[in-house]
Amino acid sequence: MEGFAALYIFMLAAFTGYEVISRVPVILHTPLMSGSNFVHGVVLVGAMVVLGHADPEDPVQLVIGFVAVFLGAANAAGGYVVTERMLAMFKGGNKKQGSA
Amino acid sequence: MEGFAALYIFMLAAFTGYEVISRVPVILHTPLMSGSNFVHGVVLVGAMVVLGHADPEDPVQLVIGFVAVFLGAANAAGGYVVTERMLAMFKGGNKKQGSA
Amino acid sequence: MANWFINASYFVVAVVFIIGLKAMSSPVTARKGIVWAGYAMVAATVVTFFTPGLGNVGLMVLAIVAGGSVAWWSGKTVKMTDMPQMVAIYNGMGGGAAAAIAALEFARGEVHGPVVATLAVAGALIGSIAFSGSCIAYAKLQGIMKNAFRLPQQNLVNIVMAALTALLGLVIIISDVPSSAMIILFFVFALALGVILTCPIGGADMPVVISLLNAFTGLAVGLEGYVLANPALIVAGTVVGAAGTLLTQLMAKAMNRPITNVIFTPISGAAAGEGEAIEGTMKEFSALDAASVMRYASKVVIVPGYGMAVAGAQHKVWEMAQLLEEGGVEVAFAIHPVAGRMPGHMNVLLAEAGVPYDKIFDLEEINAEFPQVDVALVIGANDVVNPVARTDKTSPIYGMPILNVDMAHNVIVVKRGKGAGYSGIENALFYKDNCRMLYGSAQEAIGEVITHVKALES
Amino acid sequence: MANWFINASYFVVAVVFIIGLKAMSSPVTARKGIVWAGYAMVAATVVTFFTPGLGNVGLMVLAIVAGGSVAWWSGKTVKMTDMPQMVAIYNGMGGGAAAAIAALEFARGEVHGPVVATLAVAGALIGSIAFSGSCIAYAKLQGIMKNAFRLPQQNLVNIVMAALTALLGLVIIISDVPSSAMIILFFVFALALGVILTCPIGGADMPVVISLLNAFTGLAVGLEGYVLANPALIVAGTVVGAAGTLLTQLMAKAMNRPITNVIFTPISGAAAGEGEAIEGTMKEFSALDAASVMRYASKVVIVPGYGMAVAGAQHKVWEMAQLLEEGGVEVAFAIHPVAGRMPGHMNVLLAEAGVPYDKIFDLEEINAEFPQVDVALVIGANDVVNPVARTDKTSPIYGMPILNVDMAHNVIVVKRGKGAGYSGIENALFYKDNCRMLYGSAQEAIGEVITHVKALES
Amino acid sequence: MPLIIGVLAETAEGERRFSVVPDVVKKYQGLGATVVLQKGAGVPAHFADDAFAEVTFADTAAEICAQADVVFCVQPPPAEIIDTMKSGSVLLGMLQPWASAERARQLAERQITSFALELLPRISRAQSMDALSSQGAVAGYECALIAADHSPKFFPMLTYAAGTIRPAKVLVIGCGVAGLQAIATARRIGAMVEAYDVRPDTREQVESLGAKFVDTGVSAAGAGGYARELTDEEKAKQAERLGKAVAQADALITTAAVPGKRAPRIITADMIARMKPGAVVVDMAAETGGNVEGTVAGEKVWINDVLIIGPVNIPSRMPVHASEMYAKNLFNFISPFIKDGALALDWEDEVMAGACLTHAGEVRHAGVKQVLDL
Amino acid sequence: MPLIIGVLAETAEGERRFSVVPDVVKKYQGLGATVVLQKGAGVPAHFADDAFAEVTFADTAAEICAQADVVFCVQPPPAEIIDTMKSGSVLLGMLQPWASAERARQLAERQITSFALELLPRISRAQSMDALSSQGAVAGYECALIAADHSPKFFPMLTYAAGTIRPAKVLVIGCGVAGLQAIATARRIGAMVEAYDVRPDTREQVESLGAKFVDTGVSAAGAGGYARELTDEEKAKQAERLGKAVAQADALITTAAVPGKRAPRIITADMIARMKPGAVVVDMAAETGGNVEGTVAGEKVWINDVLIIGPVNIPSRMPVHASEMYAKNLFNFISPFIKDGALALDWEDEVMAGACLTHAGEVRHAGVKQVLDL
Ligand SMILES: NC(=O)c1ccc[n+]([C@@H]2O[C@H](COP(=O)([O-])OP(=O)(O)OC[C@H]3O[C@@H](n4cnc5c(N)ncnc54)[C@H](OP(=O)(O)O)[C@@H]3O)[C@@H](O)[C@H]2O)c1
Ligand SMILES: NC(=O)c1ccc[n+]([C@@H]2O[C@H](COP(=O)([O-])OP(=O)(O)OC[C@H]3O[C@@H](n4cnc5c(N)ncnc54)[C@H](OP(=O)(O)O)[C@@H]3O)[C@@H](O)[C@H]2O)c1
Ligand SMILES: NC(=O)c1ccc[n+]([C@@H]2O[C@H](COP(=O)([O-])OP(=O)(O)OC[C@H]3O[C@@H](n4cnc5c(N)ncnc54)[C@H](O)[C@@H]3O)[C@@H](O)[C@H]2O)c1
Ligand SMILES: NC(=O)c1ccc[n+]([C@@H]2O[C@H](COP(=O)([O-])OP(=O)(O)OC[C@H]3O[C@@H](n4cnc5c(N)ncnc54)[C@H](O)[C@@H]3O)[C@@H](O)[C@H]2O)c1
Repeated sequence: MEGFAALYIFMLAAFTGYEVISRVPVILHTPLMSGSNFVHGVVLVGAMVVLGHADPEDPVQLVIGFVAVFLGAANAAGGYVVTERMLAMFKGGNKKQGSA
Repeated sequence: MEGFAALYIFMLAAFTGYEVISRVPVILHTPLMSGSNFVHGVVLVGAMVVLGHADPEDPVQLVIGFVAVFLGAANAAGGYVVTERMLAMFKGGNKKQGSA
Repeated sequence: MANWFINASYFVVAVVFIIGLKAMSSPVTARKGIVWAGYAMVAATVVTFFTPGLGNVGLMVLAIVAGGSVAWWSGKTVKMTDMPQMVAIYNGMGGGAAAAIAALEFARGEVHGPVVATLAVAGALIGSIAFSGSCIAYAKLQGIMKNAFRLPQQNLVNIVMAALTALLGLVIIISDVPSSAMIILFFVFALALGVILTCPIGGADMPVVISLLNAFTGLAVGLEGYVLANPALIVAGTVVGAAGTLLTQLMAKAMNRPITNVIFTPISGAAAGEGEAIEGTMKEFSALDAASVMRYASKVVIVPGYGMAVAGAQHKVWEMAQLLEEGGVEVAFAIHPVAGRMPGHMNVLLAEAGVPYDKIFDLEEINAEFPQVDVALVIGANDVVNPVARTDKTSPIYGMPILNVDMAHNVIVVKRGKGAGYSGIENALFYKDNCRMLYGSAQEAIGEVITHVKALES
Repeated sequence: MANWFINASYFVVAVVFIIGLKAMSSPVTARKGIVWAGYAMVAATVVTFFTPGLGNVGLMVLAIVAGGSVAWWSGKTVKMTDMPQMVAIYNGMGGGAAAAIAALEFARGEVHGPVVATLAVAGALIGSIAFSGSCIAYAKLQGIMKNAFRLPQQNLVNIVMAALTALLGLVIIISDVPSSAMIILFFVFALALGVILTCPIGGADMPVVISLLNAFTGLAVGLEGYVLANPALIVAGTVVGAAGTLLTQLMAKAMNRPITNVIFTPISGAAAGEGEAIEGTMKEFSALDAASVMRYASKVVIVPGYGMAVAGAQHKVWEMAQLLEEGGVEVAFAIHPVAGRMPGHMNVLLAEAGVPYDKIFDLEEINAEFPQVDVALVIGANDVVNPVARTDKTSPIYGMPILNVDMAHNVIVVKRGKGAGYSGIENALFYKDNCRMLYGSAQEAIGEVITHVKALES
Repeated sequence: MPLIIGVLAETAEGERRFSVVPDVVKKYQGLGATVVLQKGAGVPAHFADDAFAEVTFADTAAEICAQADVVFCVQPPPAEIIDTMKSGSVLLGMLQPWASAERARQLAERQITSFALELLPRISRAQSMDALSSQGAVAGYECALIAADHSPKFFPMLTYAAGTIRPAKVLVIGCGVAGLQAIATARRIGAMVEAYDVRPDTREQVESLGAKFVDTGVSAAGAGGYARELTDEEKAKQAERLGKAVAQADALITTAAVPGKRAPRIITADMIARMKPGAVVVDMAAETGGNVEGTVAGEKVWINDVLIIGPVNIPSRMPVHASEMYAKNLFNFISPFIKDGALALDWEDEVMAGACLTHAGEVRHAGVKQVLDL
Repeated sequence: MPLIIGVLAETAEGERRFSVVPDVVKKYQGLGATVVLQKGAGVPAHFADDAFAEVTFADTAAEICAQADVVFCVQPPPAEIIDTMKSGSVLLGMLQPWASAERARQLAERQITSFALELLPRISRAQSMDALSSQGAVAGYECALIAADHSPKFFPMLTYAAGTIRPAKVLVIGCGVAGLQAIATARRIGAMVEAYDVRPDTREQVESLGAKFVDTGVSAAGAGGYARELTDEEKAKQAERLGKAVAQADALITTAAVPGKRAPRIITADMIARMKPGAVVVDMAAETGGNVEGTVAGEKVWINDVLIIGPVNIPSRMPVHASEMYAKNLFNFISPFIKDGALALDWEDEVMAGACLTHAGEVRHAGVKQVLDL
C-alpha cells in the first residue's frame, strides 16, 4: 500500500482541513486565512532540512537554501504576529456583559 | 516515516470521524450508530482476504475463515437493512410544509 | 495492475464511507448517506474477489450468501421496536469477524513481528469483547435474558479478568509461534470478558453500551486492517471507532449518565419489569434533546405557567412554537384556569407575544387530547399539572382540575430547579417515567431549544 | 532514536496544528488556537535542529533570525488597515520557500523517480505562483502598483503560459538529470505565470485571491513534504490546502463573486480610485454577513418601516436586538415620524414585540448620532431613509426630514426586492458605497440573521 | 319533586349583573333541577328572557321565593324579599356579610341556610367559585379603561409626523386580583406601569406582567392571601415614598382593600395636590371608603386640575361577562351538592362550610360573628 | 416691530383643544415672534396660564385680533371675532372650509389671508402639518377606548378559574388614519379585529396591523389618498357582505368619510337589528351625518339592545396631546415663513398655496369655490 498510504494521508488531511473549518463566521475569514497562512509556515522545517543537507561547498545550493529558510522563517514569524494581532480583537471584550 | 504513516492515517481518520459527526441531533443517535455499524461491515473484505488465503486443506482454517466471512457479511447486510429502515422515517415527510 | 486497481477502489470506498457517514449526521441527508455507503460496500466486496491468489471462492460465496441473506431477512422482518437489539447483534458479528480474522492469521502463522502481533492481539481482544458483549446486549433487549446479573465484587472480577486476558495476549505477542492452546485460551478469556462486562448493565443503559461496543468493533476492524495491510479496513474502522466514541459520549450525555457510571455502577433498569416503580427519579434532559423530540413529534402542547411569566419568556416560547410549526409539527397552547397569579395572566402574555387566539385552548377543550399528544411542554407551570390533585385527598390542591399532561407520550418540564409552585407542594409529575426536566430559566432554556431546533433544519 | 523522537514530535506538532486551526474557526477560541499553533511551530523548529547529519547550522540560524525578525517586526508595526497585504506577503514567502526547497532538491540532484519528480515539480510550480502572485497582491494593496493591468487576450495568454510551464515541468520530470538551465527556465515561467494571473485582478477581489494563494502555498508545502518525506509538512500543508480552498469558496460566496469570475473576469476595482463613482451598484449581503457585522459592532441602530409591519417581523427584530445586546452591542430603535402607514404604526408594533420605550428614539433625538453608529439596519423602510429628500428639489419627498442612516459606517437594508416605497421613487441610499442589501421578507431575513448571531456565540 | 332554583332580579341601583346565564341554566337542568327566573331579570345583563330555554318565569320575587329551594342573587336581596323565602331554603350570592348585622340576624331567624361568596376559603380547589376574584378581574380591567378614556393624554408612545408623544405613566396601588388586571390592561394599551402593594410577594407578580414595582420598604403580608392593616408609622413611610411615584403619574388606579374593613386611605390630598394638571385618578375602593382622600363614591370630582373618579359597582359596567363569570362561580359552588335533582349539602366540605353565613337558625361564620358582634 | 401671533380661546361648545402649547410657544419666540394669548384659554386643555413663559395675555379675543398679524384657532372663530381682525392679517386653523360659504365670503371681504388645514395638499413634505392626520389619530384611539369601555364584554380573551372568555370581535369600517389607529388600539386591548375600507390598498395596511380585512369585492380608490363616492349598485353589494361581518361583531367602529361631503351611510338599521344584544357601535362620523343609520351626534341611543354612540369632537376628549399635536402642525406650517421676526409668505410654496382659503380679497381654493358655489 506504500504509495497509497500517502494518498490516504492526503485524503484524510484534506477532509480534516475541510471539516475543521466548516461553519466559520464571515468575521473570522481573514484571521483564519492568516492563521492557516501561519500553519503552512512549517515549510520552515523542510527548508531547514534541505539547507542542512546542502553541499557546504556549493554556493548556489547555500544561497537557495538560505533563501528557503529565510522565507520560511518569515512566513512563520510574520504569520504568527499578524494573526495574533487580528485575533486580539476578539479578546473576550465583546462577550456577554450580562445575560438578559 | 513508515510506521508513522500508519499513525498519521490513524490520527487523521480519527479526526475525520470525530469531526464528521459532531453536532448530530439526538434523534439521529440510533440511526447513526446503526449506520456506522454498517460501515465497519467492511470487515467482510478482510474476512474474504483471509479466507481466500486460508489453506484449503486445513479444515480449522476453513471453518474460522468461513465464520469470519459469514459474520462479516451478516454485519454488512444486516447493518444496511436496519439503518435503511430507520432512516426511511426521515423521508422528507416532516419537512417544511409551508413557510410562515 | 490488479493490485493497483484494488487499492484504488478501496481508496474510493474509504472516501465514500466518510462522505456517507457525514451525510448520515443530518436528518435531511441521512438516507442518501446510507445508500452511498451501501454502494461502496458492494463495490468493495466485488473488487475483493479480484485479489490475486484468492482461493476458497466457493466457500466464500456460500458464507457471504448465507450470512448476508440471514441478516438481510431478519433485518427486514424484525419489528421497528426490536431494532436496537438487531443493531447490537450485527455489530457483534462484525466484532466476531474481526476476531476471527485475527484467529485465522494466527492459525496460518502469518502474524510476524511484535508490532503486527500486538495489533492483531488487540484487534482480537476488542473484537471478541464486542462480539460476546453484543450477544449479551441482544439477549437482554430481546428478553431472552431477563435480569441484570451482578457478581459479588463485580468490579474486582472485571479487573482480574481483564488483567488475565491482557497477560495471555502479551504472552502470544512475545512468543514467536504461539501455541494453539494459548490462542484458544486467549479467545475464551476475551469472550468471557465481554460477557461479564455487559451482564450487570441495566436495560436503560443498553443504547450507550451498544454504541460503545460499536466503537469497539470499529477499532477492532481498524486494527485488523493494519494486520492485513488493508487500507479500506484501516480507514473505515478507525473512522467508525472515532465517530462511535464521540457518539457514545453524546448518547451518555443525552441520558445524563457519565460513561464510567454506565460500565461500573449500572442501574438495574431491568428490575423495573417486576416491582412497579412508584417513586421514580427526576430525569434531566438537554435542550438539544427537547428540540429533537419536539421537532420530530407530530403534536406538541405547550402548557405555560407562572414561571413563564416570571421569566418573561413568552416571546421565545412563541418563536419556538412557530419554528416547530414550520417544520410541520402541530402546536397548541393549553391554558389552565388558574395558571399564573391572576385571571387571564397567561392570556395577556401570550397575546403580547402574538400567539393567535385559535392556538389557545382551555382545560376543558384540550384535556381529552393529551393521550394523543406526543410532547407536552410544561413551561414554568407546576401546581396546574400536578397529578396529586386527582389522587391525593390530603393535598391542598386536591379537587382542582389539572391539565393531564402526564397522559402525553412525553412530558418536558422547563423550570429553574426544584422550586415548588404557589401551593408549596411536591409535584408527582416530575417523577413519572415519561417526564424529563429541562432546567433553566424559561427564557434561556427555550432560547437554547430554539437554537437546536434551527440547527435541525439545516 | 533521534529520528524516532523527531518523527514523534512532528506527529504531535501536526495534531496541535489541526486542533489549533479548529480552535481558530470560532471567535471564542480563536486566540487560543493561534497560540497553540505557535508553540507547535517553535517545537517543530527546535526539534529539526536535532536531525541527524544536519549541516550549515550557522547559516541556518542566521537565516531564521534574519527572516523571522524582519517579519516579526514588520508584522508588529504595520497599521491594522494594512494587515491584508502583510498576510499576502508572508504567504508568498511560504510559497517561495516551498519552491526554493524544490529548487535545492533539484540542485542537489536528490529528486529520484517520476513520482517524486512530479510531486517536486508540482510543488515548485504552485509555490512559485503563490510567491509571485502574492507579491503582486501585496504591491496592489500597498498601493505600489496602482492599476489593474489587463493584457489583450488575457485568458488566452494565461492558458498559453500555463501550458508552456507545464510542458517544461514535464520535461524535467522525464529527463533523468534535468539541466540547470531547464530548471531555471521552469522557475522563471512559473513565477511569470503567478504575475500574469494576478495582475488583472481588481482590488475588491484581492481577499479572495490571497486566500486562494494561501491554499496554493499550503498545497505546495504538502507536496514538498512528500518530496522530503516529512509528515509534518505533508499534514500541515494538506490541511491548510483543504481548509484554504474551503475558505476561498466561503469568501467568494460571501462577496457574491463566483471564484471563476474572480480569476477570469476581474472587476477593475482599482479604477474606482480615480473617477468618483456617482451611480454605484446595489450590493447584496448574506444573513451571515449581516450577523457578523452587527455582532461585532459596538452600536447598531434599527430603523423599522412599513415593510416590517407587512412582514409582521417585529418579534424577530426584537429578539435579534436582544441577542446583540447580550453580546455587548448597544442597540437602539429609530422611528421616523411617518414610518408605516399611520401615526404611531411602528410604536404599536414595537410595543407588541415588547421593545422597552427607552430603546426607542425619534428622528430628532437620534439623527445627530448616525455618524457614530457602526451599523444602521433598515428593515422594510424606504422613503423615510431616502437621501434625495435632502438633496433633490424635484423629488416628491423633497423637504421631508429623513433618518440619516447613510451617515452610519455601514447600512444594511432588509427588503424583499427592488420594490419602491409609498412615494414610488428610487432610493439613492441603496446605491451608496456603505450600503448592503439583505433581500428577503423581513420575517425570514431577520430570522436567518438570528440563527447566525447565535452561531457566532457558540 | 325536583330541586327548584330561583333566580332573583337585582334590585340594587345600577346593578346590571345576573346570577345565571343561559349556558349555566342548561347545566342546572342537566343536573335535574328546575330553574325559575324573575321575568326580565336578565335584560340589564343583555340576556333576554327568550335566551333561556325551558325555564319557568315568575312575575315577582316573592313568587320565586315561595317555591325555590335555592335562591341565587348577586347583591343581597332586600329584607322584605328575604322574608318571603321558605324556611330551610338556601340563599347564595355575594351577601356582603360584613355590612349588616341585621341581615345576618334575619337570615338566621328565618332558618335560611345562606352562603356568602365573600367568605369562601381561598384554597386552590375553591378558586373556580371565587366570585371576589372573578369580579375583581372585571373591575381591574374596567378601571384601566376608565383611566385611559378619561386621561387627556395618550397612554401609548406615539411617533407621528410632527413629533413623538411619550407614553403615559400609570401607577397602580394594590396588586390583588383587580390591581394585577389593571396593570396588565394599562400595559396593553401602552402605558408605562408602576405598581405598589404592601404584600412583598406581589413584587414578582407585578414584574411578571412587565411592570415596575415601587419599593417603599413596608411589608404587610397577612394570613390567607389577604393583607393586614398597617401601623401609623408604616403608613407614614409608605406615604412618603409613594408620594413621589404619585406625583409623576399621569393616571393613578387604586385597588387596595383589607377584607371586612374600610379601605385603607393611602393617597392623601397632599399627594393629589402634587399631581400633574390633567392627571386622572380612578379609585376602585370608592365604595368602601376610598384609597384616595377626596374620592366621592359614584362621582367624578376635580381637585385642582386632577380628576378623581370613584366608580361604584364596576363589574356592572360589563354585565355580560361579569354575569357569565359569576354564574359559573355559583354553579361550581353549588353543583357538587346537587345529586339526582336534590340538594344534599355536605358539612364536611371545608369550602362549603367556610362560606356559610347562617344555617339552622344561627350565624355560623366566626369572623362575621365577631366583627358584627353577634 | 416683531410679528405678533395671537391665539384665540376656543368658543365652540365642548372644544377643549388649544392651538399652542408651552413648548411650541417657546419655538415661536425663538423665531423672533411675540405671542399673545387669551387669558385662561389653555385651561380646558390643562395648560394653565402660568405654564406659558414670557407671553402677553389679553382679556378678550377682540383685543388679540386688534394687534395680531397671525391668528391661530382650532375651530373657526365666530363671525363677530373675525370682524375684529386686522385687514391683511393671517388666520390659521381648521376653518371647516366646506361648511360655510358665508364665512369664506367674510374672510375674503375683510382681506384676511386664511389658511384652512383641511385643505392641505397630502404630499410627503406636508405630513408634519397635517392636522387631519394628527387629530384623526387621536380620534381613532379614543373611539377604540370608548367602544371597549361601553362594551358589556371583555375585549381580550381571558381564561379564569371557572372558564374561558373568548375575545370580542371588533369591526372597524373606514381605514384611514383614524380607522387604522382604532384597529391598532382595539387589537392592543385584545380584541379580534376585522376591518373594511373601499380603498383596496388599505388591505395590506390593515393586515400589517395584524387585523383581518373584510373583502366585499368593491373598490373605490379616489385621487390624492381620498376615496370617491360609490354607485348605488356598489353600495348594495358592499352592504350585503358587510352585513354578515356586522352581525358577528361585538363592537363596531365606523370612521368612513369622503372629504367635503356628507359621511357615507354604510350601516343600515337592518344591519343594526341583526347585531347581538349588548353590541356597541361607535360612529366617529356622527358629526358629518354618521356612517350608521340611527346615529345621533353627541348622544348614546339604544336600538333594541344595541348601543349606538355618536361622539362629537372626539379629539377634545384628549386635549393635552391633541393640542400638542395640533400646535406642532400649525408651527410646521407657518414657521418656514417666519424670518427674522417677520412673516414672509411664499406663494410659490405648493403646500402653503394649496391650503389657502382666502387671500387678497378673494376665495382662492378652487375646490371650495366650486362646492360652495362662490
Ligand atoms: N390564576 C390566578 O388567578 C391565581 C391567583 C392566585 C394564586 N394562583 C395559584 O397559582 C398557581 C399557578 O400555577 P402555575 O403552575 O402557573 O405556577 P406555580 O405552580 O406557581 O409554579 C411556578 C413554577 O415556575 C417555576 N419558575 C419560576 N420562575 C421561573 C423561571 N424564571 N423560569 C422557569 N421556571 C420558573 C417555579 O419552579 P422553579 O423555582 O424550580 O423554577 C415554579 O415551580 C396555582 O397554584 C394557583 O392556585 C392563581
Ligand atoms: N405614517 C403615516 O402616518 C403615513 C401615512 C400615509 C403615508 N405614509 C407614507 O408612508 C411612507 C412610510 O415610509 P416607510 O419607509 O415606512 O415605508 P415605505 O417607504 O413605504 O417602504 C416600505 C418598503 O418595505 C419593503 N417591504 C414591503 N414588504 C416587505 C416585507 N414583507 N419584508 C421586507 N420588506 C418589505 C418594500 O420594498 P420591497 O417591496 O422591495 O420589499 C418597501 O420599499 C412614507 O412615504 C410616508 O410618507 C405615512
Ligand atoms: N388561594 C388562592 O387560590 C387565591 C384565590 C384568589 C386570590 N388569592 C390571593 O389573594 C390575594 C389578594 O386577593 P384580592 O385581590 O381579593 O385582595 P383584596 O381585594 O383584598 O386587596 C387588594 C390588594 O390591596 C392590597 N393592600 C391592602 N392594604 C394595602 C395598603 N395599605 N397599601 C397597598 N396595598 C394594600 C392587598 O395586599 C391586596 O393585594 C391575591 O393577590 C391572590 O394572590 C389566592
Ligand atoms: N401623502 C401623505 O403623506 C398622506 C398624509 C395623510 C393621509 N394620507 C392618506 O390618505 C388616506 C385617507 O386619509 P384620512 O384618514 O384623512 O381619510 P378620511 O378621513 O377622509 O376617510 C377615512 C376612510 O374612509 C374610507 N371610506 C370612504 N368611503 C367609504 C365607504 N363607503 N366604505 C368604507 N370606507 C370608506 C376612506 O377610504 C378612508 O380610508 C390615509 O389612509 C393615508 O394613507 C396620506
